[in-house]
Amino acid sequence: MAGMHALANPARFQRFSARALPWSAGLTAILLLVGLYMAFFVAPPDYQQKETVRIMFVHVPAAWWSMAGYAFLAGLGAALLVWKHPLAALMARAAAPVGAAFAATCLITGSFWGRPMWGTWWVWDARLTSMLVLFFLFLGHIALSRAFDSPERGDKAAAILALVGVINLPIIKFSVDWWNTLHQPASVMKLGGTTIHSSILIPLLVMAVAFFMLFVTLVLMRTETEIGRRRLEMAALAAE
Amino acid sequence: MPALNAENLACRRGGRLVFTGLGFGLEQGEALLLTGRNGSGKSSLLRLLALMTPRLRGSLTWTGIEVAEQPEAWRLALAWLGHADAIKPDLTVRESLAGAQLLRKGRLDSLDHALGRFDLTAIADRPGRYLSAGQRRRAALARVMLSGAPIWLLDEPAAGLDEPSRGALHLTLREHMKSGGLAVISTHGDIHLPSARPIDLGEFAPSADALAEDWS
Amino acid sequence: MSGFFAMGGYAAYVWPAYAAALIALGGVTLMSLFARARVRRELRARGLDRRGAKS
Amino acid sequence: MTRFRHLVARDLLTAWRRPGDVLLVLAFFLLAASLFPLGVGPEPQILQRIGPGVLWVAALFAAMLSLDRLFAEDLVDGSLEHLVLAPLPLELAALAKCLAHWLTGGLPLTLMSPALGLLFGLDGSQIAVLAVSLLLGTPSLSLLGGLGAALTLGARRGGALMSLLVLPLAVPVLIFGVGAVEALAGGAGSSNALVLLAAFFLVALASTPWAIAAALRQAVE
Repeated sequence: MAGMHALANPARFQRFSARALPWSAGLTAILLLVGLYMAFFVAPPDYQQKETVRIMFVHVPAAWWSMAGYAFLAGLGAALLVWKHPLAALMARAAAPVGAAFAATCLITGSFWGRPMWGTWWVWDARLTSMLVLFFLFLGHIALSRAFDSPERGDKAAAILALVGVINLPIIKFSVDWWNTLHQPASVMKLGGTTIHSSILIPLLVMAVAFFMLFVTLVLMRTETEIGRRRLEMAALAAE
Repeated sequence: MPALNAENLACRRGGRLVFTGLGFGLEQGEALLLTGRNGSGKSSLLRLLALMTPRLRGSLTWTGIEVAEQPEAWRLALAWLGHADAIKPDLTVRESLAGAQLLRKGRLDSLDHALGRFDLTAIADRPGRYLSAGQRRRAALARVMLSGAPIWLLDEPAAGLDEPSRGALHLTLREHMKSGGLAVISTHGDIHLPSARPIDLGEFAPSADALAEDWS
Repeated sequence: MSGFFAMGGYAAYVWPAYAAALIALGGVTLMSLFARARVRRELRARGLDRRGAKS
Repeated sequence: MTRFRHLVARDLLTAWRRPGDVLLVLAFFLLAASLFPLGVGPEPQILQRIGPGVLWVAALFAAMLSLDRLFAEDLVDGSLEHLVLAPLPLELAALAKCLAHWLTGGLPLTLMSPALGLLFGLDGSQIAVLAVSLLLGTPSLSLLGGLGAALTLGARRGGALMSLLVLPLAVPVLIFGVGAVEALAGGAGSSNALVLLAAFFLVALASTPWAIAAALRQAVE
């Protein structure tokens, strides 16, 4: 395996993740508890949106990390295709479903947030619509990586898709915003007024870090599982 | 340094190490006959030489230069015959062969000699879908002959050929060798060439621990 | 406490939203845990788990 | 350059000898578009309102239809190997295939769109802008579609998977395409939407061929 990166060797990665997982899981739990407490008891209700603004503390971090998650997928794709990084494929396989779950969370919480203001369950708001397309890109990545008999083939095909996807994501976002201005000039989910007051900003940041740690923890754990799966496949192949 | 030199080649396909430590040297006018059981990696080696299947390890040089460094020039020097004949059902034999010429050399030479050699003149204007398997294989061989490429990579060229066609194949191969051409041919014992050296891929099969170290 | 749960009358939106987040994120977490356990059990059964495999 | 022209000519010749394929795409476009009035009702003002959007979505699906044959046949009959081994860059060969796909798919759809515009009671200027937007948009669909076809080569359930991969990426084409026609109603003129369509095409032209080539190389591995 030419071009070995420190963590590239699967066994070395597993030793690292075995040590790191308890810490990141613990940190995630603490941050979530603190964040949720602040979200409900520290942050004041918004003068306009009243209590529904509390949905923001889950909706916004989910949006951030699903977009960052897709960029991460593209980075792993480049690592696999350009530097033949052996772990990138497994980490991408591990990360895609987590990204999709974050995007789904963002979509559902977003529709609940918009519900009181528009009386409809789904709002064709620019950000939600872009997130819906991103969700499809995640599904496409997951489906493509599992659509081949050989997992390596699926990993590489999904990596190419992720790279093209990440180039198109900003264009999709722009086109949806452009489309939104055509049909609904009034912009929708203002983040609780123009300047975000610190009493809202701090809980939001805590929740954001909590969600990030959740993403990291899940990816580390799932990558370990993918390594195990690949090892089982290798053993089965070698035994033939 | 032989014209075509391979050292310590290793190849992995479908997650399995197929062969390792494989080397050979071919001078102009020489042919390599790949033998070995099914799955021993004959096709994989041919595809590796054609830069289709990635090379896990090892070096491959043509006229002293590593082929991966100038893939375009290397591809120009190759004629390829895969399992499938690449004969389009909707194009006639003549159109397929002329197209292959254009794609390879960017110009058109006369097809008649090759058509005659493989007894295709009568069906030259018949669409590919009406050809039998043997006829399609002969058309694919005619394409190789027309390529004028110095190196021929042939995957079981004699498979499915009747006696006269096999004779035409051997004649074409001998001519190619005599004119200083090289060939790597995978075969099941149906190719008999004086200047050909057999190589059994079974000898380069990976040992048990070679497999294990891959995914320690 | 009941005032808290009323969420200023918006309970019907805030709590389902958080429930959805819990289901989606909790779901992927649980699935990951189950998958990890299943693969580990299989690796141990085949004597391939980290302690057993030659590293 | 002769190699590029040869590849395009070869596919056009094949399409010429199998007219059924092109007709199937056009028939699907007509069928998909005519279902909407049956579903929505024949009121002219509704049809005129949803016409551009319906025609664009129908064209999008019709363009997807003919994609599975783009590389799949070459893989099966072995000519994909020769394409990969051809002395011209694989990115150029991929472009040739996408161009041939557009000439036998996107272009006929564009030429047919005025007729369907009448079905929806669109007026002259709407039909004209619709045709121009399709002319500018369908090439991008052939590029993105070519990528979808190459990525799903050898995959199980290739067809449906290809649409799942391509359609999200084609959202901007759909939005700008329909937006161009609808901009007419607002009197703002459809030029900026058409410019955006052309810009998207340039981005697709720059970013897709390398991906198609990489996917094809994997398919012959």
